[in-house]
Amino acid sequence: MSASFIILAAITIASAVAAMTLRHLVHCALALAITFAGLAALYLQLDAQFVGFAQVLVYVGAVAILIVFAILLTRGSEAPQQSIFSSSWAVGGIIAAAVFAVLAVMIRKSRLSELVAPAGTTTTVREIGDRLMTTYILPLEVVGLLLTAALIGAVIIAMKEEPK
Amino acid sequence: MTPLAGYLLLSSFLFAIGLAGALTRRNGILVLIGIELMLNAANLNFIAFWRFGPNPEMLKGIIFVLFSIGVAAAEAAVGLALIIAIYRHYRTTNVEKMNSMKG
Amino acid sequence: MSDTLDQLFVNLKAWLVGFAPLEWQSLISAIISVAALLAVFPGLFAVTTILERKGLGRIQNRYGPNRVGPFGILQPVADGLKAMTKEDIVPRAADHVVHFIAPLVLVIPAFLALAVLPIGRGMAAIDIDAGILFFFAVGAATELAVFMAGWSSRNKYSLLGAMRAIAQMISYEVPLILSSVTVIMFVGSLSPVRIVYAQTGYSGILPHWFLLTPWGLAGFILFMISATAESNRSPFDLPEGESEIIAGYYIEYSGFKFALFFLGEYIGMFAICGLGITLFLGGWTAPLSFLTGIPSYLWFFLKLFSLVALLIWVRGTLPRLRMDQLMNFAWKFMLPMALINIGVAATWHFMEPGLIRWLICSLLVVGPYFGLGRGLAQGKHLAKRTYQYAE
Amino acid sequence: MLWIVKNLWLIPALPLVAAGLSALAKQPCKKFASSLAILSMAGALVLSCIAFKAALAHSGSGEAANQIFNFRWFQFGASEADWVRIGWLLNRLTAVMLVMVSFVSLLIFIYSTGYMAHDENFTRFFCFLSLFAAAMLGLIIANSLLLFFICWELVGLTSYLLIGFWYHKPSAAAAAKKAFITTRIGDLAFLLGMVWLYAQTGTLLFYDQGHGCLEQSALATLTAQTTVFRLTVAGGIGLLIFLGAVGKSGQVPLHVWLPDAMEGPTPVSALIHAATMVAAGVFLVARVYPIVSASPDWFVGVAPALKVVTWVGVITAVFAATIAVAQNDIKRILAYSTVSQLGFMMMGLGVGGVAVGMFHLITHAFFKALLFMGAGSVIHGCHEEQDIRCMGGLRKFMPVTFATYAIGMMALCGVPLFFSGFWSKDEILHHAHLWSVSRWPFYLGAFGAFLTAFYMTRQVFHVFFGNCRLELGRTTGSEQHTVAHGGEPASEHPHSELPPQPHESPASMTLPLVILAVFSILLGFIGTPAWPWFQKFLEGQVATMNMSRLAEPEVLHLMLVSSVIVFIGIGLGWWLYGRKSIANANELDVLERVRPDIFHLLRNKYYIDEIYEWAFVGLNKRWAQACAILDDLIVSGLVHLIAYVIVGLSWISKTVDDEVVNKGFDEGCHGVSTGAGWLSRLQDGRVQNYLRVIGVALIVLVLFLLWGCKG
Repeated sequence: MSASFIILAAITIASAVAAMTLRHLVHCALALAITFAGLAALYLQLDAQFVGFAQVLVYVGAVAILIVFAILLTRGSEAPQQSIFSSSWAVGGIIAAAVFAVLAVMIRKSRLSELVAPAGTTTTVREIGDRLMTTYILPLEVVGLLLTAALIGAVIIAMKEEPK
Repeated sequence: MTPLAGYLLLSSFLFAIGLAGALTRRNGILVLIGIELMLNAANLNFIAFWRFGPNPEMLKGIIFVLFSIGVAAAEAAVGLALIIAIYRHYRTTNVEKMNSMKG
Repeated sequence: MSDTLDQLFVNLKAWLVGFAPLEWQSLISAIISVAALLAVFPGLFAVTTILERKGLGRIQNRYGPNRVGPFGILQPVADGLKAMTKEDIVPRAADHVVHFIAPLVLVIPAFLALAVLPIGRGMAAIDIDAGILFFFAVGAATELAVFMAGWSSRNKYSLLGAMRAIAQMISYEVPLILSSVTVIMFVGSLSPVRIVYAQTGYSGILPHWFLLTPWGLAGFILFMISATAESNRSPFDLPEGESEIIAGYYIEYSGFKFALFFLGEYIGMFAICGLGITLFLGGWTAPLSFLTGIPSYLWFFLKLFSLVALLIWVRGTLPRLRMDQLMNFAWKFMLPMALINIGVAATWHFMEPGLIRWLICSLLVVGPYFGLGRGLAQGKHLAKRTYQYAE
Repeated sequence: MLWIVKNLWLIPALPLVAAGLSALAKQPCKKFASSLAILSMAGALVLSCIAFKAALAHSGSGEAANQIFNFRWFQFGASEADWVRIGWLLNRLTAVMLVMVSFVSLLIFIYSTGYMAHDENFTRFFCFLSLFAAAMLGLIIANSLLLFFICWELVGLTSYLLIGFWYHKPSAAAAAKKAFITTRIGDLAFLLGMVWLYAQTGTLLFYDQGHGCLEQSALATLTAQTTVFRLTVAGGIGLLIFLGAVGKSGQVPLHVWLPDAMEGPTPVSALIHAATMVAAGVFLVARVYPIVSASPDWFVGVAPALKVVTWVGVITAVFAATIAVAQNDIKRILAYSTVSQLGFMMMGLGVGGVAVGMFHLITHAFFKALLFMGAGSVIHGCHEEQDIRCMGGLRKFMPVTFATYAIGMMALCGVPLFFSGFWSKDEILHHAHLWSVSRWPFYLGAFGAFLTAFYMTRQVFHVFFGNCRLELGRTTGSEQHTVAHGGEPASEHPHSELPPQPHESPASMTLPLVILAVFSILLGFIGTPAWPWFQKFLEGQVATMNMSRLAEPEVLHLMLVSSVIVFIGIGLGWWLYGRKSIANANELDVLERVRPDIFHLLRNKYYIDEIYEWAFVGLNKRWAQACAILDDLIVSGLVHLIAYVIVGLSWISKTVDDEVVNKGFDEGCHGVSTGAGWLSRLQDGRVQNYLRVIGVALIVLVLFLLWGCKG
């Protein structure tokens, strides 16, 4: 394992843990932004430049901001008085730990680790664009439709209810 | 070069953290953040498999992740809008108190 | 001779890198580029502050700074010293960690964004395929920084300023990106270097800048308006509107952190002006064919200074907008206009070159401009403006 | 390739642009919207005429007569076969329909400027109308079933929008919904047929230099296979597509939406629900006629799909005509008459081929548009009164309307020699007479023709003759009235301001009436047996004038018979309604006095709506209730059952424990009962608990996979 991977993994995991355990919601959101940035860096390490930048643009630039807005709109910016974890948190923790254990065992046991990455291929943005406009044109259109629907849906759901 | 297992372990750990958060936190927004983390873990998986897979020039992993990012953005928008709507109605974002669908 | 001068810095770097062992060369090269960026642009920042203060002073009928050094040109040095020696005050209720990180998060992306811009022929610090996307992705992080600063200060005004800033930046990011899309579409590449190379030719003495096409002109104007809003400058300076919310999100900052905010804003402004130059003004290319002898990086900085001067002029001239005007302008004018402009660029691409193409494309730009403008001005009957004291 | 063929898309593009621009215009810009729509339509008409000329000049018959322009639309996947291609087609059928649709549309646009002048949503109306015209013209020029379907759905959408134009009237909103949903049933079948066709032939282009789905090679594959009942695949596809036409053209049993569609403004009824859109179904069948009529070589006789088309048409023709006899609403009578005439067209297609059905389609478009616009003029003049019993004597007040309406009525009835309806209907009856399968279509068609003459006579006598029974200022019409006159509240438009008697309509409304009346007469002469120009034109041959063909015994007899039938119908109408007009609106109908039971059956449209309400809506409701009960029983019941069973078991074991075994088991029993409690708490409404279950399931699944791989 290269040093850069270990550093990035450590940052990502630490910020993810922080995002899930910190008391203050805004801190959680900021830690989440760091996780996203760390993942983007990992994508860059895996030669997926375009996805990495898209990840930063969408997640750090939009989703994190959206979450921050939601926190402020639901008055989550004050630290909660009661416990931040639900009453039966132990069960959830155990389940999550078990999921990780099972997955880890499976990864350890599989022969996938023997795979060797092919020599670094450079993916140009043009190739991705060509692919999106030909082979994946239908999914692209569907995602466009979905985003439009989500836009309208989000606006309608969050709209102030008319006083009856 | 880091072996594939490293990325897979990292991704499954992120997934587990996200799951733990979604299962244990009281606040609905945090649950959503947990789900968001799980999605990202899955994306990392796709990219890793794409990079280590037999023919990376097919770009399948990248395209899938691009679509997944798009869908996740939509999901976050709608999810947060739902939480805001619920907050307006019940004055709380605590998922333990949202149980009017109780059977 | 001119070529030597043009490639002076490139060759210098190659010469310096040559001393290092082979496996270290790429790292050394990057470090040299970064060091150059870190040296040049803060210096530029110092020059620009004095320029801005003097220029605003002249516009507002006063002298501006004139005490430190000859004609006051050492004022930035004095400012810097003052910022460094002042006490760093942090409110007691503030969230210390976030309060500390926020200025850093603002400054670092601004410098990162500079790295993809080709400052001269072969002088981009990093030349990546998805450079424009990188620029916008990095720029998105500044929104988070602004929020961090506003929220962690635990001050109503700073939170208000932060929310205003985020709303404004998100709204204007859309036309900003859409107006750049025209160029990206036309060149068929996201790489800034390629985009500049696409504009290198000359017809007669006129360059092949995208500015000199109907869609390019419209795109440039849209881009500059959005860029002004993105860098929170007047007339879009609501987030820090002094008369309303004192200083917006950096109200609770003092000393060096305040200076960092200032630096971050100016570097951000340079970066976005640099992008505008790259996209529409031909980057480092000379404006007229017989001027190609002058080194390319000088042209870049000349263009940068003209754009900054334009922004200073705008700041001295226009009054601040209201929040609803700001949003209406973004969504009802800028966005449709940018979308129409994409269509115009496509039309331009598919038509035969000639006068007819010019006429049709100009018409397609000007028509919606008037239509949308009338739509925006609808229902507002403004009285004739009278000046009480100006005469 | 001719310029017009390549640029055929301009014809629908013009109204489309007009629709888009007027959608952007503000509501008060009435002049702008109407002039834009009319100008674009005029442009479309000019282009259509050029196209018609091109089709006229183009020699060749059969498939050689088609001038096509195909291009790639977009790509699925990488191979050449994955390109989706569309295109346009100019042949004689297209040319005739183009001219008809753009001409009638233009007249109706002009008429609408007068009729809708006071409506506050004037611009919106013209936007929808232009959009409709664009879709309809697009449908006509389409050379791909896919493009056809897209435009088909678009006309359906505009029909919905225009029926519900006065959407604040609940009846209009309901009618719009009904029309949309009912036609959707047919469209589903159409879509299925289309998918099937694509699966079989791999193309949806009609003509593509030998590779299109209507051309020989494709037809050969389609007829080579059979499906159920020894029906060929071509027959199956044809029937499915025909079902789409049934929905759109209001054939039995999907006719229910068309009469209700009269809730829309009258120009809409004239344009969409009489002249063009409903005829699109007939046009569809004519377009895919090679598929519908295709039969394998070993098959002798008429293709089964054609038989179905004929019988549906015949039944519709008679069925709707009987209903029309008992209706009182002026527009409803015309609506049922439209349904009936569409039935005639289908029957014509079935028994005689494309030319016969299309001839009636064209003539019908003109005189039915004329009748509807005349009705609109009457309604306008009577200040939104629609009940024919409340009219009467309008001949004196509205002379132009009366004259043109009478011409339209006589054309519809088929008064001999001088009216177009006679020739086209006679053509259908003639072919029905020659039909080899059965004589019944001929008899029923003749009966339908008789009924047509009868109810039209009844209507005209009620409306235009006798004494004026109009009570202006009655409150019943006032609601609609305020709607039509700009939606102003009634106080701003008091009834005292209304003229005390009905008045003639403005010139913008009467002028189209006159033009249409002229065409209702003239059009008949292009398809007489003596000079069958129209039929020959569609078949690509040259027609010759031959008066002696009129005198052939068979033709002559048939003409005599149908004339007699028409005159009996008109005479009976006059006998019952013309001799003595009814005194007041509440008087019982003559027929009602004779046979009230049958008359009520007819007036209530054979209770079809009620049957549908009971059958489909009711059954659906029952089914939903059954589902709810099942849900209660299975979902809740099962969970509770398990819980109760376990609680019960634990209770029994506890009792047994207490009494038989020592207290050591108590703890165990307690555990079981808590477990049962947990089981019933599975559904506690908390999101996180559900998520937990998913997590556990994930673990189990992965473990199962692990062990499964090993074993």
